[in-house]
Amino acid sequence: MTTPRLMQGNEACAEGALAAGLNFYAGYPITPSTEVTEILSRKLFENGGRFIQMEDEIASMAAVIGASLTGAKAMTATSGPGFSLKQENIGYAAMAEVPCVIVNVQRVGPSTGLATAPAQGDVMQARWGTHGDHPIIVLTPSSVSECYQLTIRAFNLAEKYRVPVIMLLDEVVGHMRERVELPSANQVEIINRKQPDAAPHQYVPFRSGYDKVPSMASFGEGYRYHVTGLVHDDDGFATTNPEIVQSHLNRLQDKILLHTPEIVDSEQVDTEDAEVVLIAYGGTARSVTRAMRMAREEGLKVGMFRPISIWPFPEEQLKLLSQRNVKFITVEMNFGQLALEVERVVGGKNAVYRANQVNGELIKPDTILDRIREVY
Amino acid sequence: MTTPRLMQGNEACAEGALAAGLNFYAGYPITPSTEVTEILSRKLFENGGRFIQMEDEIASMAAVIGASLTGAKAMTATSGPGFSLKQENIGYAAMAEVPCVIVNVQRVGPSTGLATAPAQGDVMQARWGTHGDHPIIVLTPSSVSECYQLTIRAFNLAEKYRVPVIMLLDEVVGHMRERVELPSANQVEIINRKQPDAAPHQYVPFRSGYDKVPSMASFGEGYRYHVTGLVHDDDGFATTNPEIVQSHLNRLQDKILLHTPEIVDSEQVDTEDAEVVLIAYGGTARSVTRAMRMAREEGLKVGMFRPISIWPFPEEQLKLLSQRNVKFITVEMNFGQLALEVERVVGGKNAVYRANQVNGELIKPDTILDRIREVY
Amino acid sequence: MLPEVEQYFRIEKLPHMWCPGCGNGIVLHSLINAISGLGLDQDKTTIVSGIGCASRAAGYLDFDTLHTTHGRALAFATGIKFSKPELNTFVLMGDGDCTAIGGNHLIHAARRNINLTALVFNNNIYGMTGGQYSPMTPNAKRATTAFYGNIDRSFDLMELAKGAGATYVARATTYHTELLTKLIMEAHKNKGFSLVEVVTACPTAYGRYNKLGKPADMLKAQKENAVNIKSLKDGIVPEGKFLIGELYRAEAPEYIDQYLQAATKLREKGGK
Amino acid sequence: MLPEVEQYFRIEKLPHMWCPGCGNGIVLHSLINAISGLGLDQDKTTIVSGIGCASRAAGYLDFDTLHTTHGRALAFATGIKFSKPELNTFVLMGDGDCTAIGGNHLIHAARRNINLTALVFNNNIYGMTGGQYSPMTPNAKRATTAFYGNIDRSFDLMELAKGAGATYVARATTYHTELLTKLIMEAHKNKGFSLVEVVTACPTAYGRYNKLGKPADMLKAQKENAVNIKSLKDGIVPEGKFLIGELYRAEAPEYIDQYLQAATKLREKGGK
Amino acid sequence: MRTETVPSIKETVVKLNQALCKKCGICAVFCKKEVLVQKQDQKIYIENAENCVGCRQCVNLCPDYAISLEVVE
Amino acid sequence: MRTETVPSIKETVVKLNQALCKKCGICAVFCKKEVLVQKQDQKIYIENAENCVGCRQCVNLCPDYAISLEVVE
Amino acid sequence: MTKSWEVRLSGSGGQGLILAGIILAEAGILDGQNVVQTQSYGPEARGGASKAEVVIGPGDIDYPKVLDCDVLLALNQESCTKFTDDLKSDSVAIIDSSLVSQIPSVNGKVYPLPITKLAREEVGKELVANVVALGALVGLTGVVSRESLSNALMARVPKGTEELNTKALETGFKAAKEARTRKTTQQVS
Amino acid sequence: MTKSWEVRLSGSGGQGLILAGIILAEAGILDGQNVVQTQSYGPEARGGASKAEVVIGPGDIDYPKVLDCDVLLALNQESCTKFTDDLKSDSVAIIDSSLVSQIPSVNGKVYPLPITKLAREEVGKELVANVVALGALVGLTGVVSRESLSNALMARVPKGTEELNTKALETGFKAAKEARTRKTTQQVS
Ligand SMILES: Cc1ncc(C[n+]2csc(CCOP(=O)(O)OP(=O)(O)O)c2C)c(N)n1
Ligand SMILES: Cc1ncc(C[n+]2csc(CCOP(=O)(O)OP(=O)(O)O)c2C)c(N)n1
Ligand code: SF4
Ligand code: SF4
Ligand code: SF4
Ligand code: SF4
Ligand code: SF4
Ligand code: SF4
Ligand SMILES: [Mg+2]
Ligand SMILES: [Mg+2]
Repeated sequence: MTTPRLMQGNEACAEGALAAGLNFYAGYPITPSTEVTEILSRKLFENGGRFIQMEDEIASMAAVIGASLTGAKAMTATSGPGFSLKQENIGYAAMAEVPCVIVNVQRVGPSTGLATAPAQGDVMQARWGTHGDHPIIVLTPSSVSECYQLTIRAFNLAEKYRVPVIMLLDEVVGHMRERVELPSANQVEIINRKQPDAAPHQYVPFRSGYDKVPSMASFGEGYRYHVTGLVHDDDGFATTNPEIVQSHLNRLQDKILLHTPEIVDSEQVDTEDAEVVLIAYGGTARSVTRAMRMAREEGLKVGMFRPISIWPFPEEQLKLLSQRNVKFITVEMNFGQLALEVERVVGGKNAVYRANQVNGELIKPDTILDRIREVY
Repeated sequence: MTTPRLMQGNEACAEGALAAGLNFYAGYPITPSTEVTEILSRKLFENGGRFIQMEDEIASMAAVIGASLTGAKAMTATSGPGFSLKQENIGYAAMAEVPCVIVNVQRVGPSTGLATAPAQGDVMQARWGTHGDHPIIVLTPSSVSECYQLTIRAFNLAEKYRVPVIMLLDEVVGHMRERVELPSANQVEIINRKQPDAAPHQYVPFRSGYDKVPSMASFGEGYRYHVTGLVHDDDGFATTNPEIVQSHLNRLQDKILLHTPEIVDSEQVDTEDAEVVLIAYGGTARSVTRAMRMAREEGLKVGMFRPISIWPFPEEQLKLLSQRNVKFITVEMNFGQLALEVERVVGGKNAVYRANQVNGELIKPDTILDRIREVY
Repeated sequence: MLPEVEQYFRIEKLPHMWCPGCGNGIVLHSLINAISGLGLDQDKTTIVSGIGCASRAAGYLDFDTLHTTHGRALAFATGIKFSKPELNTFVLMGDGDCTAIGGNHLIHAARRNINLTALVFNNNIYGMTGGQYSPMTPNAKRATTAFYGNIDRSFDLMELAKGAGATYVARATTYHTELLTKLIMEAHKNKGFSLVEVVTACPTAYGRYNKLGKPADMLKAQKENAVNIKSLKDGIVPEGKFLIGELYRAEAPEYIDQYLQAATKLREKGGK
Repeated sequence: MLPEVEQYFRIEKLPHMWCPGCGNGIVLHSLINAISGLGLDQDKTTIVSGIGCASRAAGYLDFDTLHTTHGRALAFATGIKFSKPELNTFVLMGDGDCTAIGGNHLIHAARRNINLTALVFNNNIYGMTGGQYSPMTPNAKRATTAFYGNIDRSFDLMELAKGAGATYVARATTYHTELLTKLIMEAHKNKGFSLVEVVTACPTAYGRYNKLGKPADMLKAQKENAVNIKSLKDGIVPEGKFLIGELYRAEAPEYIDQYLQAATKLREKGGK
Repeated sequence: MRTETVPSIKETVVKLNQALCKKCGICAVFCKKEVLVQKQDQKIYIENAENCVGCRQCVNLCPDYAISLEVVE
Repeated sequence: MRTETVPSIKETVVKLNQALCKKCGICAVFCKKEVLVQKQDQKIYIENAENCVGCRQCVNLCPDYAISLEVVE
Repeated sequence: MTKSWEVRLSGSGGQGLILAGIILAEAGILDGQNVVQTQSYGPEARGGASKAEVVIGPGDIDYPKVLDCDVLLALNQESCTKFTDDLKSDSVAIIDSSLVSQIPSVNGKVYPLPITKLAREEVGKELVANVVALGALVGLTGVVSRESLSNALMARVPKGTEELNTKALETGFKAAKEARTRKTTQQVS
Repeated sequence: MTKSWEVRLSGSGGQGLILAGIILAEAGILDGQNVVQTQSYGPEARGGASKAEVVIGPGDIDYPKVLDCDVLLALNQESCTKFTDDLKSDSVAIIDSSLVSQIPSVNGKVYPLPITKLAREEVGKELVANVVALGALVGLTGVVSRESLSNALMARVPKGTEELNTKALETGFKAAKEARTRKTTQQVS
């Protein structure tokens, strides 16, 4: 561990990315994510990496994918409006299996909304924002040090599974500063994409083994292969053959499904004896923690289930919890998004209540406490 | 009714729009929606309306909103990649409450996918594709004549509730030609947006009555009001006041929630005695109808629940059905999207099975029949 | 209260949200003077803007005003104007709004030569988001994303608009307010796509990083560095200076005119 | 099989998917001749394309090839080139791809003067989607979305690229294959953003609607209407004709150079 | 050297709206007649109003419409 | 009037790959020596091969790389 | 007529199969039938389809594609090879013998007719092979009435080409008649 | 020290409150405490915040914002009016009396100090009012140690301004000391 220091959430994302080996960043400024861009504009320039401010978010996403294909670890950061614009190319990254990390620091939407105020309105968009159907990994840190750790993890997952990974912050987490003790470089586990072991002329760029993840050659190293956003065969070339189409798209699903147990991440606090379990992520988890403490002081047996990977959703973990006769309250700064998934997973068996707020402020512990008292 | 004729689904969308009073269209060609654009480029030019081919889908969506603000009935049509690009401005239309219709003819995705092949991969994107949280109306026709009827309805709903409405076709429905008998002009119910009854200086552009829908003045008529994608007060001006923010965003939700009974639309076929109910929409509903017939011939009691408005989802209707001990099978050309909503609504009580296919072809009745036999 | 301000502003919204010394307020003053000078019907005039400090302008002006999404103002305005051509349509954009994310809409509005009057508030920076470099930030200048100085080349907006097909391009500064008013009037009179670039000071997000002094110093620099094209000898712009005045004018058919004429002709011929 | 085809094509993918007489195949032939003439390392050369008929080219060429999303090829290519500057990067785009949806990336690549060689297959139409007019469709020509003739003005791509900052702009046709090869070579040698527009025939989606005859007739028209800039007298292009050859060249610092030099300088000074 | 031309022939008096003024100091710098003065508290004061030549420089350059020239009847 | 210059000094013979040819007819129109001929069945036939001057016009203009000039040793 | 017909028109792009499908479907409407017409496309919209399908029947048509092909038209080798496979014993296959050399041995009645050659030689324009084919198809199967087919055709063809198209249609009808009498069909049960 | 402090620094943009918050938080870290610092922004990023908050305490800090304000710094009238409301009886409020004219009668100890005036007149630069304020705040409350505050400050200020800032800090400390002895605070229980 390094000496403790004060760090902002966005800064921790930037530092985490650097620790993970980031060497390419393309972005377009937007509140409340701009600090990520600003910090990396300087640090990458200083450390021999590449920073480019593109003409818009679409171009930023494109440049990130292009860079990743040359072997770079590449990232971009944005907020709602920019995240919407990036969707088409995020889908491209999914289809062409190009590892990259997209940071979205959520503000109030839709549209320009409230640029400087927190919300969690992009939870479903992060999962479903692009056209077509493909799985995705979305991580939601609740603290500054988690911003750092999860950004490293985001890169590791992106590289390991050749997928775009989304770091979904909210303005609270992105902008708050906390005391952090960062692990020193040798304490950080770094995963790099699997390199082809075949000779160039034997390389089949989209053929995978048991793990469903193909190895990935970098452009410029003699493999001379083709990458497209069209549905393609193992060789990388467009096809309309129904069997190949289905099996290619299945593989995109399977490579996440198959590894879901490794990918999902969640935390439980005081759930053992809880009669009411609050479900929260990101900034709201902080309010919930306080509310829980307050509730416990009143003698209410309350716990928290915190999905850290919201997609894939920690379904099994929640199901386990739901076997006891607990009531759930989803706490979100939106009109109920992850709540839908919770209802889907445990709705038939357990009562699921909601506590939602989108007024530009972090939901207060009191508000949550009131809701706890109501449903207890 | 007019004399029967052969018509393509996309053409029926165009004709329905004209019947609803369309006078502005902006678009950018993309397979498999291009016919809508091509037909309207000619018809609007001929009938005194306005057609413009914009530089991209983002601009098309923007121009549509601009035109609508002048009082026009405005539409655009696209497919997946373009739909992704339009998301930011669809959110704008939702936030600023500008009526308009967006046609999305689904093809296989993600990314370029298969441009000429059917899929239903944008079901969740249609609901959640833009950042932030707002409700939306999405209609899914299953036949050519329904393309016509629902496009008219889409305009009526857009105008009535001041919302963007999405016509979600799939390539099967968009490209197939069927015999249709269109209603004559006087049989078509047309709804226009509520005009202000206050004098210009008393006009409060975003204040609404019991129905939560504000009246809407056209630009150029002396009302001189302000429209923004920022969260705004009833006067239309940006605010960060938490109460106003919450109540403005609540109203966007409420105006749909409140009118859900009027908006939702679904069809049930042979569900009375069914032991297995297939849930399908759009092109797949056609395969399901055939599969159902085949199953009935085998003596299997099978029915179909067809959401016509997939968003808002006909939740109450499905719940009613679920009270009987039926099994459900969702049939979709994706990896299970509306299935999630079905599971959410009835999952705790009823068994929900899935039949999914995304191979670029319309799912075959046989495939469905096999699934029916499996779960029966 | 100045009478023109009283007439054309939503005065209850003043003071505006811009920083002390921000040039945007000066631009608006010239704009309403031009609108007044042109005698435009306030009910038939609409202001469309994007997102950014400059684009907040729409909210202060007493017309039908539309504050759109970042970069898309010209596309929204195209819908308005094409749908209701009798509306005088001014499009207010920041330099980032217009030339970064909005660049495509700019060149296409210019190509179509659609009858819009575009005003670009060029403060050489992304002001609203706190000072990142824009495509109009001069080389070597500092910004929050160019800590060691900007390595990007900047656009020559006049050349860009002209190359894309604009039929009127002019430039003024917030120091040259009367020229600015005149140019906006001329731009509006041009039947086609017209662009007026206004060099304006952002003391907060640009001036501060680049040690350009107080707002008044930035205005002074405008005065000193601007060369009126009319006073230009041999066409050579002295090092470090820039041209102001009417920079380019051309004749070309206007988009909506073309459309309506062709459509009318068709209907006169009996259609189809 | 032609030796250059054998060398630079994925010959197992031939015949290509283009229509009989489509000019795209001719362009590719010139491109590989240029690559061969330049002696570029095949392993260090990458082809990036967008979406459209022209963009399908990437799949046929035996390099690292990237078939991106519609309009975004230059942005993807920017990421590649900036990340690995030693890669020779050719960007192949249709006229719609490059100038309609991709217009913004074009002008920004030009502004940055990033060392990419862009090839625009200008067939005056959206070929892939079946013949809608593009920003390069001449006025009055017919298209599936311009049943009565196109009312839009078209870009002068040379003026646009130049106005945006490109440092090399040239034009050839598929008839002038040797010129085309030469221009691509020159374009690639230019250290900066270079654009070569190739006038190419789309008999299916453009020729047919506009009754331009067979593929050979369209090629003949290219021969007849193209005027080499070197043979131009008094700078006046005869009515109905267009220029070919090297149309514009300028000197300007290249983007990546600027970045790397500045970064190196910083590190030499001991950083921060 | 000529001084600024005075467009108004009517006699005018400069007025300052403190509620609008943001104390940017522009008017004070550009008023050649030192009618407008920025003091240590950053506020603008009108001094020597009679020196005003009605050149409107302050009116045109004030970003906040805080200054007007009113005609004295 | 001069005829086309012949870049190759070696003697060449024109070859046609029917598998690649799409019968667009371009080569036949542009071969000045009528070596390449398109018949009613739309196919291209090599006739009077000896007339070929090796101008490469057909090679350069064939969109499908169906024609090559091969050196006769 | 209560039977519902599933017709598949196949060949390569540019042979006018979609138009043929549309005309057939419109003829069905003129006959008072219900119809659905679909097609499959190449990789994007570019290029013609290789397959057009028409389902014609008296009642509602649910599944819009051909499942059990009653009538197959195959205008090139590839489609002939691909689509004759799943024919039933009562299916009818019409194959352009001027373009298809290998006629697989299959279920149903197979009529090899030199459609393109007829169009070129008898009608004088290869372009109208699709209409010749339609004539032959309807002549051999009666999926729609000849009158409706002719009316539907006339409503679709460009002005000035009526005669040419009528001739093409008649040529198709004639070929059908001859084929039927010649009984040169393959019958493999 | 086990108590956790909730500190709110308020005023208008440009008064350097966020920087003050950061310095305070970093001082907390130097003291071995846990800290969270947050702020609220204007409509977009443009312009300064009007509020910075710091929570300092020995253990984990869950909710990152101020709920029960222990220490309030108010550098303008608006924030003084707005934020003194919910003070508790053991809260401390430090108010810049050179900018705030109406000091509401509130719970807790209220110290009106002429912070900006002190910065201008004693230190010679209005700009360092935030540092004077920090000195006063820490002097009056001890939320962090003076030494840590001074160290945190020195680590943050630009080179060449160390002396100026030290002077500002001392001025704040002094003002705090005087205020405490003067006992001119309002005490409304
Ligand atoms: C799609 C999108 N991307 C980014 C932003 C963030 N953003 C808001 S304004 C702005 C730029 C402002 O610069 P400019 O257009 O020059 O206007 P100024 O503030 O300088 O007047 C940016 C990047 C946004 N609102 N939307
Ligand atoms: C975002 C998006 N919009 C639209 C399309 C549909 N589309 C595919 S290619 C194309 C245009 C093709 O024209 P051009 O770029 O000129 O290439 P060409 O086919 O003529 O070579 C369009 C509009 C798409 N694939 N993606
Ligand atoms: S940040 Fe700059 S542009 Fe924005 S209001 Fe302040 S001075 Fe004006
Ligand atoms: S449609 Fe046009 S551009 Fe596309 S392959 Fe055919 S001829 Fe070429
Ligand atoms: S120019 Fe205007 S805002 Fe600035 S100091 Fe003078 S009166 Fe005040
Ligand atoms: S009008 Fe001229 S002289 Fe009078 S106060 Fe204003 S600037 Fe000074
Ligand atoms: S040019 Fe090539 S493809 Fe065309 S006919 Fe000649 S050989 Fe065949
Ligand atoms: S090389 Fe020249 S002469 Fe010989 S076949 Fe080709 S075009 Fe004809
Ligand atoms: Mg700016
Ligand atoms: Mg094209």
